[in-house]
Amino acid sequence: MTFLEIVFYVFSAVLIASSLLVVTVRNPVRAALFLVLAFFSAACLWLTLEAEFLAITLVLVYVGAVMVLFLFVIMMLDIDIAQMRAGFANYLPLGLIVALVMVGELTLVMLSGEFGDAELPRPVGQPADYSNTEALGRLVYTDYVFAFELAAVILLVAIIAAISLTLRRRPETRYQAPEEQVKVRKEDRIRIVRMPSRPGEDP
Amino acid sequence: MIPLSHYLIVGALLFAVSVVGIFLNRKNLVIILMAIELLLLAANMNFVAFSHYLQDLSGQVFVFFVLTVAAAEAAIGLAILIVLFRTRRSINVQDLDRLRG
Amino acid sequence: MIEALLTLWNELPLLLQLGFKIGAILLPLLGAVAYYTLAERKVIAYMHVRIGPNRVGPRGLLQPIADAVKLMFKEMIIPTHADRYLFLIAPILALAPALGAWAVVPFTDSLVLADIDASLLYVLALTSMGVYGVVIAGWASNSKYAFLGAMRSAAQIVAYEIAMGFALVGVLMAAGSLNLREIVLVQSGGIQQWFFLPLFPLFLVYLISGVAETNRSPFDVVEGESEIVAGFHVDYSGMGFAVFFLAEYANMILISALTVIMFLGGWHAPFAIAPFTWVPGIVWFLGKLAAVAFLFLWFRATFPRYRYDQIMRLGWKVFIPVTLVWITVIGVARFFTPIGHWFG
Amino acid sequence: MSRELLYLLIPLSCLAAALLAGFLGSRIGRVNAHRSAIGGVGLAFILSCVVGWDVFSGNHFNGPVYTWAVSGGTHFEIGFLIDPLSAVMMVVVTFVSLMVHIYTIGYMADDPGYTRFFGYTALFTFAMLMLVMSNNFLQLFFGWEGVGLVSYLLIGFWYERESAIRANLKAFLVNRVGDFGFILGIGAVLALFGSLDYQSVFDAAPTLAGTTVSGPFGSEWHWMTVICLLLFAGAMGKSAQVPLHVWLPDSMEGPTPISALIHAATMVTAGIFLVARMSPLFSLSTTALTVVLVIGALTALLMAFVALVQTDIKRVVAYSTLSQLGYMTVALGASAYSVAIFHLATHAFFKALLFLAAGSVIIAMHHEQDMRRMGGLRKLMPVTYVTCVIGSLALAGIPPFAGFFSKDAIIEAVHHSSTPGAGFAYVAVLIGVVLTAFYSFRLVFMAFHGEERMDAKTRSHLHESPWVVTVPLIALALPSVLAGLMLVNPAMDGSLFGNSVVAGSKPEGLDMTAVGMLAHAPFAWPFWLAIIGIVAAWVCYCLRPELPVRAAERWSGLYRLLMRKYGFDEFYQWVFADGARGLGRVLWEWGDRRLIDGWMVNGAAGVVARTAGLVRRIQSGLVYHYAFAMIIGLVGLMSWFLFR
Repeated sequence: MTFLEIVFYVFSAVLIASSLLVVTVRNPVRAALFLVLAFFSAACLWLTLEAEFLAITLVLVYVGAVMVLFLFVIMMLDIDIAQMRAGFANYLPLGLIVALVMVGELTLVMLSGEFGDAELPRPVGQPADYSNTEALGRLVYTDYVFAFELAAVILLVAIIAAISLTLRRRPETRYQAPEEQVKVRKEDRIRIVRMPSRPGEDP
Repeated sequence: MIPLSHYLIVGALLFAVSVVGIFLNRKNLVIILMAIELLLLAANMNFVAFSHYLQDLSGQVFVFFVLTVAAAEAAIGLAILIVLFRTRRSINVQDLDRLRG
Repeated sequence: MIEALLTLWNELPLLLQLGFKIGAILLPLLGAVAYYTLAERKVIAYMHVRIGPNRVGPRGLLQPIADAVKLMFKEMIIPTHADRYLFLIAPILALAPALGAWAVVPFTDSLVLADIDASLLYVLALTSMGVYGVVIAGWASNSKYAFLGAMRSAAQIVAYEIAMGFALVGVLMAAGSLNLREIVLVQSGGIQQWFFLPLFPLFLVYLISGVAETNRSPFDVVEGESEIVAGFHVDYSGMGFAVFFLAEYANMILISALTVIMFLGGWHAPFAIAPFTWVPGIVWFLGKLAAVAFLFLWFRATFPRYRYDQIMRLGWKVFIPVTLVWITVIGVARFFTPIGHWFG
Repeated sequence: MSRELLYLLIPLSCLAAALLAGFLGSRIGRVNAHRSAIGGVGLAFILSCVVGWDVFSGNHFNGPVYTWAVSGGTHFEIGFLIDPLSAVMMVVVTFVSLMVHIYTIGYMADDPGYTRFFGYTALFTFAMLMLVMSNNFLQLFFGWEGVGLVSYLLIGFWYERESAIRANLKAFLVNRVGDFGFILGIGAVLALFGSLDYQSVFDAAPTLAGTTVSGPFGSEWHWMTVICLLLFAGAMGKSAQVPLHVWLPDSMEGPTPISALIHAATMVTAGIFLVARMSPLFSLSTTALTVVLVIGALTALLMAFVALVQTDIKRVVAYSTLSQLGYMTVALGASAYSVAIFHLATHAFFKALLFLAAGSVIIAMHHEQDMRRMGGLRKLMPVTYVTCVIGSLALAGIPPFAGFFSKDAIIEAVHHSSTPGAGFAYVAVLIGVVLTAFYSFRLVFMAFHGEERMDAKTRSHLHESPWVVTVPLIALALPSVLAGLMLVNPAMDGSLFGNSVVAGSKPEGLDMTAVGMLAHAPFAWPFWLAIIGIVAAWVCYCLRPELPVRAAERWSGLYRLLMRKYGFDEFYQWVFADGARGLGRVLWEWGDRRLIDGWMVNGAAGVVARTAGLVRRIQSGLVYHYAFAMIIGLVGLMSWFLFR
């Protein structure tokens, strides 16, 4: 058993276990944390497939941003956990049957002899100066440049959508207006009044 | 060495788990969203595995786009969730029946 | 003698070798963290025109050790309704990324634990994970103050991480590499080649974002002693508190190191001429690191705390546009190479 | 002045008068309204006389004056066929119309619908003129429906009265039956001849006489028979022949001038005119002529019997009108078209006269129409009495009044006719003579002789009608006396109508002269039959007034039958009204509510609703159900790919 195989089986086990926990634990915060673990394990598995850029991106984007967002939302919302779990067991047998059938069939396909070592051997390692990031970048900015720009647009739309969905204008909230504060001049604030100190005297 | 089928089986297991998760957690919208993320991860797993074994980077490019879209989806999904919670004080899927006939 | 040692080294199992390497980085780092705390107290004390700790050991030099011993033997209280498991794991989650990122930090041209290809991304990924410790700690404590701190932290880190990431994008565009060692190598040739000059706005953004990321003053609303009485770690005591403490300072040192690597020429001497080049690179690196780390302390002693909405405003409405604009500038400069001599 | 313009001016002057009086009546006032109406109709009368003189000078006219539309080679035109037939009709129509207009001034003096009435009558005159002057079927139909429209409007003139509205509705519905046949006949004409023009139809008729059309149950019908029967159906409706006669007695709900003008003199004779005009077609179908003859004989006989028992003065005249229309129809059936028109003309005068006289009595009696409350009016209303007696004598067929010549000619024509059924018709018309004389003088004796049966209040107001009433009476009495003498010779020798009517198998022995007829009269059945009728009436209503009562008691069954007018109304009510209502209810209950609403509309909706009710169980609206369905589908698809 090589180092790579150990890594693969360990992280696969962690991945499956944590994904199982994601869908079964009672507490959504824990579910989110197990999802983080799942993503992390998946990233490690991808490293064994020489997809470094994607692996790190997965951690960066999902673990670093998306899951933080998830956690933030889950924690902010006052979720009734007990109510959320009601009826879980009712669907468990049916869900298990479907899942088993699906996994069985998929495994059947995967072990059918089309994806074995003999038919599709694992390619030998890349040369030392090979950069996965650079290769991917070349592909993205040449062949897939339109798709890439499209993805950028989708993200932009998502940003706008998310902001406009959650934006709440609160008229009662008072904000500072720093630019107004900076622009202010003494004439706006102070009025110098000249008046005689005693009646009849010229100011 | 690890054959491709093992990666694919990991992906299949992940897929099955997330699918079951969607309809086991039939009330909690957040968990459903997470299960969807897992679903996409399972698909991505297959993409990356095939990409490596077939020595074709296009699979990874595809994963790249999937990640993009999934991130966007998560952001909008959570935004909707928040709006939902603000209006209904609940994220129970069964409460989302305003459009039901 | 040296050859014998090398032979012995090569005979050791791989994991043991790795363990030695990790230890060689971690132990000095922990020591540095410990004395960084002392330095902070001393520096701020002098800035406040007082003396600071001076009782434990000569001139108070043993103070961090005394603190560590005290915290180690202090009881760690777990609140009744806290999420016990997460409560315990949170400090570790906070410390681990801060330490793990050091694996790719190049101290010199050759002194680097793992010279991986996308080390910049790796650093970015790990630093982005630091928030989990804070968030989980705040949530697991099952306390309102802690939770408020956690929420603030999450929002703040998400906000500033984007600006920070964009700043690093500028760096990697200028360097043309994701490898930290290569980024430093590109900056060789004197202070005029260091990236803080052409990328000055990004440098500022990165530095300030780094302060915000580490929840240091003046962005320390996460702790905010005067409002939420220490924020996320209000319920921690003993070792838990100690680990958070460690994580915070380790993060500060990490940010300082990364700033040095990406903007201040890493191990390079400021002037590539004789007297300066005699000094070993590691000395330059540590010297610059210490200077940046000093800035953190200086900030704390100088600036009043930002209000929360001001922090958000700065992160979203100032830093992100600034970085975007500068990335565009760099892109244009890279495209018309002859215009900027920095981007040969 | 060109002839077309002259001809156009005749109906258009009436139309202009109608529009003026009808639409602007309230603006121009009552006096101006009747002035304009009488002016328009008077002008039409004068011009009609001019045209009549012109026609009898030998100047016939046939041609279009305006093409309305051309569709697929068929011309729809406004055109005039001016020949002796139409000229006679024009003169008669305009003359009677004019008299009625003048009479109306007095009769309707205090009616709020005064100007509206003049509008209607002038419009009627216009439509009637269009009808008689037409040279094609379309214009004929226009006039036909136009006079029908005015008839309905005028029957329901007092629209606040429910009985008027019901009579109006009845007239409308019964006429629809006839008009339906009529327009089918026009359609058949168009189908067979491809033209609506009289002349081209008549020209083509002999060559197409043999063509047949397959009817239901494999029967073969001659086209001519079909066309003639259909057209005669229209004539039956308009001329109130049995069994479509029921509307005419009820139409007496309208004002009396209208009864005189429309429901006695002009409109109801449109059917007679139609058959006479279509004589080239009718002469080609013996079957049709037989039907015409039998229907006419039945009408003449049955309606005369009903007239015996009526007590309403107007209804007596109305049933006499029906009976006389039957006479005319009998003449048509006997192919004595010119005789029919002759009787039409004379009848128009004396029947209008009788109606107006009855109206005069009614005015005097303050709208009391029951003859049992009259009596002894002779001295109080001498002019009305004299004119009424003249009209009755003419009606009864006493020489030398107008009715004698025309009725005698009809009896002779039937006597000599070879149309099948002529024997029955001959007997019927002979009995009709007795009955006619009896009911005519029953009216005279009951109203004008004997003791005064009205109450004192009415009695105190009784006086002769004003001149606007009496002048038309006198004006109509003159032709009632003289028209027969003047027209009998040309009508009999065929010179009156020339070739405008065809005497198919012209009965022999009709080449009589006025002198000959007068000389022959005392030796013929009809004269003595009429005398018997008058004497019987005198006996029953002057000498022995209790006799009719006893007769009624003696033959109470017959009396009730007559009082109920043979039960036609009840029959129609039962068969058509109740039947239609029953059919409607069945269709409504079963067809509409059960079949269409229940099965088709609600059933379809119900099927959809039930299906939707089943399907909506699937549509739970819950995301995880859909997700589950998707997954099941995915597993199924996967299994299919895997294990197929």
